[in-house]
Amino acid sequence: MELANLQLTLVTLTLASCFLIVGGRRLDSVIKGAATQAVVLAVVTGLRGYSTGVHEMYVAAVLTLLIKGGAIPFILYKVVAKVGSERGIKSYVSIKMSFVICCALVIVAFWVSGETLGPAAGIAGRTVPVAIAMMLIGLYLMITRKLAVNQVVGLLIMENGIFLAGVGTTNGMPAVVELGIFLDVVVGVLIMGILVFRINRAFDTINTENLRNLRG
Amino acid sequence: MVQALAVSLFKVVFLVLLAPLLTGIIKKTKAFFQTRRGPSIFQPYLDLFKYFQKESVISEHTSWIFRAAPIVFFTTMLVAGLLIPVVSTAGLFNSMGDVILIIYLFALGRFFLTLAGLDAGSAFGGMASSREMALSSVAEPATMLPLFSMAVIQGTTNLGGIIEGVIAGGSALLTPAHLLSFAAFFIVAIAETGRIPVDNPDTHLELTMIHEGMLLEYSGKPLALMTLGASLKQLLIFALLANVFFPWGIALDGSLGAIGIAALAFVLKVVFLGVVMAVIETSFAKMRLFKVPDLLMGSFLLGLLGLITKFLFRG
Amino acid sequence: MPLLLLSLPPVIAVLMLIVNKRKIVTVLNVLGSLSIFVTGILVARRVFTTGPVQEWGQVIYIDALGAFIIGLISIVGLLGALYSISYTSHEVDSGKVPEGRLKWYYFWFYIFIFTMLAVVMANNLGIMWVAVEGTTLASALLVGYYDKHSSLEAAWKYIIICTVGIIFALFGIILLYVAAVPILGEGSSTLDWNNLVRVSQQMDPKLLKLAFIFILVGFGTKVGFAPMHTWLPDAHSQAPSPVSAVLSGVLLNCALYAILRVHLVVGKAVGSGFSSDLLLIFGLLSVGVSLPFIIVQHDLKRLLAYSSVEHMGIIATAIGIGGKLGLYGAFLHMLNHSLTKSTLFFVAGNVTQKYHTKNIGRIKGVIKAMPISGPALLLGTFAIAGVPPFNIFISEFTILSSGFAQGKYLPSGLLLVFVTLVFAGMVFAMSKMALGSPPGRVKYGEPSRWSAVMVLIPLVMISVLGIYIPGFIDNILGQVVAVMGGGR
Amino acid sequence: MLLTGNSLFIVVVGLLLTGGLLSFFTQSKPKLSVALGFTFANLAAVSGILLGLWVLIVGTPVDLTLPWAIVGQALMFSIGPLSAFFLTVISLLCLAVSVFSYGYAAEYIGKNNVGILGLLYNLFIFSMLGLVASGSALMFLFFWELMSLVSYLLVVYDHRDPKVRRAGFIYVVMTHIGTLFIFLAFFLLYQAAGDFSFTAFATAGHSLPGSVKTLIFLFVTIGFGTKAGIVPLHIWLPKAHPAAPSNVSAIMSGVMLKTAIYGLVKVVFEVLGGGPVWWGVLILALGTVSALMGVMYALMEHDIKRLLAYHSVENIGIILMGIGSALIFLAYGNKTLAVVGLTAGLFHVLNHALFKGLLFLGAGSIHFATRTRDIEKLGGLLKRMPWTGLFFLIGSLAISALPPFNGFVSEWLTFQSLIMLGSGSLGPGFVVLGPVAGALLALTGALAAACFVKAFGIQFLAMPRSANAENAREVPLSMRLGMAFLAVLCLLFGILPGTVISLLGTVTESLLGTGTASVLGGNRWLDVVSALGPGTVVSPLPVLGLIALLALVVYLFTRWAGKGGTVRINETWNCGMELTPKMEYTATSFSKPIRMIFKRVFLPKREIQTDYVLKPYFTRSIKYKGSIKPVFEDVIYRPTTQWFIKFSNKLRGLQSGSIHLYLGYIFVTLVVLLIFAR
Repeated sequence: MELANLQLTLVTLTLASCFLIVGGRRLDSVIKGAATQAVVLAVVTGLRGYSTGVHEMYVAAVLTLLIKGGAIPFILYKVVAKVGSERGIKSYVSIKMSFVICCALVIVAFWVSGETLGPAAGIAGRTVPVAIAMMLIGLYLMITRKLAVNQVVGLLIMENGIFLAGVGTTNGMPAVVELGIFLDVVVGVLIMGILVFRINRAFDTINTENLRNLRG
Repeated sequence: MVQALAVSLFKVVFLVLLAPLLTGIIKKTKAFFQTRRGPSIFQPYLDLFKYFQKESVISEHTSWIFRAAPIVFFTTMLVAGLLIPVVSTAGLFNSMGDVILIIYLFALGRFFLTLAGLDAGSAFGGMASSREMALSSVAEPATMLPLFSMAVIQGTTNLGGIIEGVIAGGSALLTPAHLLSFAAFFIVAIAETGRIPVDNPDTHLELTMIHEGMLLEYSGKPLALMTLGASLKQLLIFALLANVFFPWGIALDGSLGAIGIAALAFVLKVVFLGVVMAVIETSFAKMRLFKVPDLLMGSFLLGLLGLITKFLFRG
Repeated sequence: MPLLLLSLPPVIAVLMLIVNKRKIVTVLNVLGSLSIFVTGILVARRVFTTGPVQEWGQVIYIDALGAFIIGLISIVGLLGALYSISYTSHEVDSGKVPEGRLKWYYFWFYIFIFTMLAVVMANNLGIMWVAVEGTTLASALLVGYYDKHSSLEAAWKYIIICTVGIIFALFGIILLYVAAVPILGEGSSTLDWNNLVRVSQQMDPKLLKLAFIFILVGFGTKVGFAPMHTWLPDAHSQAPSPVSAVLSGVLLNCALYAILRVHLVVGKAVGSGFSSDLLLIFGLLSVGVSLPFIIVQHDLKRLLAYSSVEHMGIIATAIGIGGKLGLYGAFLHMLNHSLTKSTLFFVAGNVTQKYHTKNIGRIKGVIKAMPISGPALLLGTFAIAGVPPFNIFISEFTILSSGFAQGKYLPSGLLLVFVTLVFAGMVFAMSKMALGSPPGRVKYGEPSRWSAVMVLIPLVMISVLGIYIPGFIDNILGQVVAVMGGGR
Repeated sequence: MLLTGNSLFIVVVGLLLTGGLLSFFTQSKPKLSVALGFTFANLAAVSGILLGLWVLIVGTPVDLTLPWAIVGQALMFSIGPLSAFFLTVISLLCLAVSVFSYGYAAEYIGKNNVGILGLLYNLFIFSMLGLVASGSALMFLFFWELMSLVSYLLVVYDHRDPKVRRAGFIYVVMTHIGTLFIFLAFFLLYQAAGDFSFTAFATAGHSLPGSVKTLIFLFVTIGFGTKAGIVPLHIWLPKAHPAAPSNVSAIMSGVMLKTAIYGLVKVVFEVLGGGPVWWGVLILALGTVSALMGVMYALMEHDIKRLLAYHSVENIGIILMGIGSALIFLAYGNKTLAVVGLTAGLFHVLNHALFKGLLFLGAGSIHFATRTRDIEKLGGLLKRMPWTGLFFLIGSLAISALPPFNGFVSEWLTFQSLIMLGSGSLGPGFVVLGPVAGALLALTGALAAACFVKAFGIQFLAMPRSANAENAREVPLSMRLGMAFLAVLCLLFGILPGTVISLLGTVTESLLGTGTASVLGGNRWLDVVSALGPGTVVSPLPVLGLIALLALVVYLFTRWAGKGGTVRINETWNCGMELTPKMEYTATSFSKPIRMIFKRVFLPKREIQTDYVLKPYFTRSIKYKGSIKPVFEDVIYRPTTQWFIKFSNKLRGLQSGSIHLYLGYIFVTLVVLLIFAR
């Protein structure tokens, strides 16, 4: 029982770490937030593995820790360092307002998914709303943040949400799938990194607000 | 068959001979009302004779159309004359065509007449042709509607049939529909015969003339044909007016006595119409060109009214 | 055989990186694309003659639907690869792209083909998802191939928007998994499509509905359903023309294929109304939204891209309308659209290489300037707008007649109106380019003989298909319809 | 029989396709290409005439099913009497035009690719023949669209002129929008019939509920009306027809428009089996308005081909008047009277094809000889091109419905059916409606005559108004032959209408169940009668005989009588001044009285710019600019398209380029769907 409670706490903590990212005022703190979230996620995964006895989950936990907690933040740091000038986040919506909206999104998520899984769903019943909330928050970040790197972080949050859903609702996705997804994430971020470099080189900024030439 | 042919031949000759006389009578009557002595009523014959003695001068710009037009114009009037029952409904050619064909024969003649007006290249001819076509176009529905109205009542567009129907109808004839149609067609007749207030047949003043403008380049024999054709047309329209709406006196067969009476009746009717026309001509001033369509519109409305009353009185 | 098909593209891709000379690259490209084409057709043929193929345990599963898409990939892939020969060498010769990048072009091209094949052949929905994401990643670099401002922008939008979309799809698949676990138990085979479709009636409909929504939005982004289509005109217009053809011609179909797989599962459980109606709505919305952009478009390739949005909308509408005839029309339309759009993108490639612009207002008199591409531009436009004697007329006619026959007046009527108005927009733009006198700077002739031939091949195909549908295609479509539950 | 209808049809199609391809592949040798293309078209046209007559006379329909099916739909041709009639009309005109084209196409050698012209020309004929021969709606629509496509390509054949491109665009779009309605109608029928064959349509169509029937009727009226060019859907017509090469305009105007009439008759009579009275009244009203507006706008034109195009609007109107009255009679169950109206309409279809074809070929010849279509620049051509002039005159007389040409007979029948509306005891309203429609038809006819006095008079008579006209030469023999053929037919069918009317018997038999025997007089070949009343007859041949005889008599009499008769050639009297071409009456001035009379319709505008040397007495120059307001464009079309484009431009803002907005769309979609699913 205690284990379940611990898990729930950690799941909630994952959601909370989103707000860490939403509240970050500088790019590096945003990236740090993402890394933190990945660590928490890794712990959740590990615990799930322990509680369900599915050992593949340990692999997933380690991978999460290494890739999302280590490699990707590292890449992003590098990008930010190379790109240089713009360190502060640029947002269409003020951080205070963002907090309010993200809270609203969390409520929407719980409302939408509450009935679908039913009260008996146990831990799954808690993680799905959290997952949906994280996806919405991630998307919200992508919509409101102007800098390319910040958008990648939003994407990461969304991906973490999915991952959480996968871990929380099932006893782990099939291993092949899991591996594939990890691979995709890494390649995806890599390619995005490449593109951010190229964009910076071409436009002298990673502010995606300037990418508005293709219209109509 | 032979008798019918004879009636028709008589009719043609009769019409051709009568046509200039009618013109002469109208002129004389007008002169009377204008307190002039005026030319003799036989003057048109003399004019025609004179034209036949003259050489004709033809413009260097003209084509064969100019030469063919008088013959076509005159011939179409002759054919129309053959188709219209003038003295008898038993003519050989009466059943070859109906009122629509007659109106379109007029149109055929007019087509060549107006082309001839354009052929010499003078602006007068062109202007006259243009006006002729414009006015006759507007007159066309006003012409057709009263005739259609009669056709609808009698159930045929054949003139002989209409006339026989009207005679058979007898006293029941004087319906408002009939009279209104007559009035409508009378107005059209003024326009079609080129009389004041629509056109002035006596003037060669460029700015007012219509019919005469088209003949400006003609001389000699072609002019004679054109003039005679115009007179013939006038007579034919009077004949329509007289025989379609007031056909009494017309012979229903080919017997000699009936035809004699019919010819007399016809002459009387036509001369009466001619006098009325002359009275109208002297009592009105010529209208401005662009007022004429209003007049014709009025005629059309009269015809329409006739139709509507027919529809009302049918119960 | 399927394994061979799947392994051929990556091998060729890697070989591309090894070789260096342009000539060898070309030869390799020809041989590679031909071999993929032949294998693909053979695989498809096997499926159509002997029924669904399973291989490598249950990992690979190809039924008639999959085989049909494999056929499309083979054909359009071959056309694209062959057209690339003249297109890329012209780009290199005219100095737009350094020669060294050529091999990367082909590398990503074949990886792209590989990912698409993987989408179709994967039995496991999870793997399918991975493959779909893979198509985005592979093609993103092809979109950004030119390294210009605009192409980078397009690539960035492409990758971000599609990745976001695809994450939703993943969530949908997880929900599907959650729904399936109580019946099938845990393990990788639970997400196998053939298992899912078998037990679909026992799954929790509520969960399935939620799953379908996420998957529809997710993969729908990739298909180009409005209003998630926004990346599409950017990406398609900025990619090199052969790639645009493959993007429009098959990538969108692959994404739609992914939706259809789930649609089949969900349809059986929830009652077909739910997912069909959603497809219908998104289909019509796509057609409708693309309309104004087609009417007032200034960019040749964007025009074609919006036309793709429109046509994917038509296909979705057709599937939504359903019925044997509707489904038949839908897949016929898929084939027709792939071929016709390839023609037009090849033409657009030739035209842009000739006129050095994609701006419709600056292109004039193509018919006079280019003896083959010019008429092809005009005819292709009429073909894509649904005029006989071209094939799209037949499929649109089929779709609409199915819609009316079922009494679905509103969607069918709307579709008809939209298609008619799109016609006006397409013809306006295209006739502006095709007709008139070419500007003096443009010299007479095609960019190369090869590029002209590559326009003619699909053009002939769409003309023939417009008046005659060979028995084997009819048979194939019948089998696909059967898979889609339309009965035979 | 060796030569069955089936094989004849295959021969026709084969010839056309072969001719087109041969012409296309020999494009590097233009002369050969022209010869091949048009020879095959000629052969096909001859075979087409044979085929059509064969079906009309023998009476057995030709049925042919292609050996393959598309989407489960059998591809079949079925040539019944109605199809056969239209097939004959199309073939007849195409024969004349193809002969004409040998010479005419020479104009394009060296300028344009004549191989393409040959290909498209043959395909065009092919599509029209295929259309009327179609046995199913799928085939019909296929050929319908093919016809639109090919004719569009022909319209833009000379596409270097921006006006041509614009005309082509308007044409193809309007046609396509019209087609939309045809699609709707056919799909509704398909829903009821479960099959696309016209036989199935007819079975299902007769028993449809009234509301669906009405819907179908309205759809086909709009759909086919667009192609036929009824007002106000006609605006493409005066733009597209002048843009095409003249031989193509002849076919477009002469027979392509008729395919729409074919479709309308086919659906309304054969498939739906007639309907309520107001259908007929609607068609009649549309016909009357089109006829009047068409001829009025024609009068205001001085581009000869635009003028002719507007006359097509007029004549389609006349055809519809006949068909409309037939529909009214049918609604009252009076098939004997309906036959007259239908015969009138169909006969006019043939007649219009002949004389409009002739006139367009004439216009083509004039353009060939003078390089201009502006009649204000012409004049005096009759002396320079006597044959063309004669043929054009015959065409003008025929289109003005003057006896003894063919136009008169069909218009006469139309008049008769309109009068019968009034006397046929159909209810009181028709007593007024019928004759009034008749009177308006008379107005139309008179205006048409005015228009052709202008067209012929200004172009062919008096003095040339430009050097082009001055130096005109008669056109080559082939062109004259093509025109002569049509001119002869115009006269032939005018004096022997019985030939056509008896052939039409099979058609009315199949549509109404009653033959045309009642329209033929006792003297089968001489008379046309209407069912109106006793003696309502017209006998064109005797009338012609009479005219000829009397003309001869008059001519001889004038030669013989009187002393005069010497002819002197001299200049035209011009108030003593020398006459120059600048003083001649122009087309614009010729039509001015009509412009003024109907100024409420035309809304004429004029601008006069006077440049003074010394105000206000001495002018240096006066510039006169007159125009009429294109009401339909200004009121209906321009505002609609402008609104649509504005709207589209606004919507383009959706794709603003901002990735954040795009992501927002996804976000909103997802949220909406989630709520929707709950």
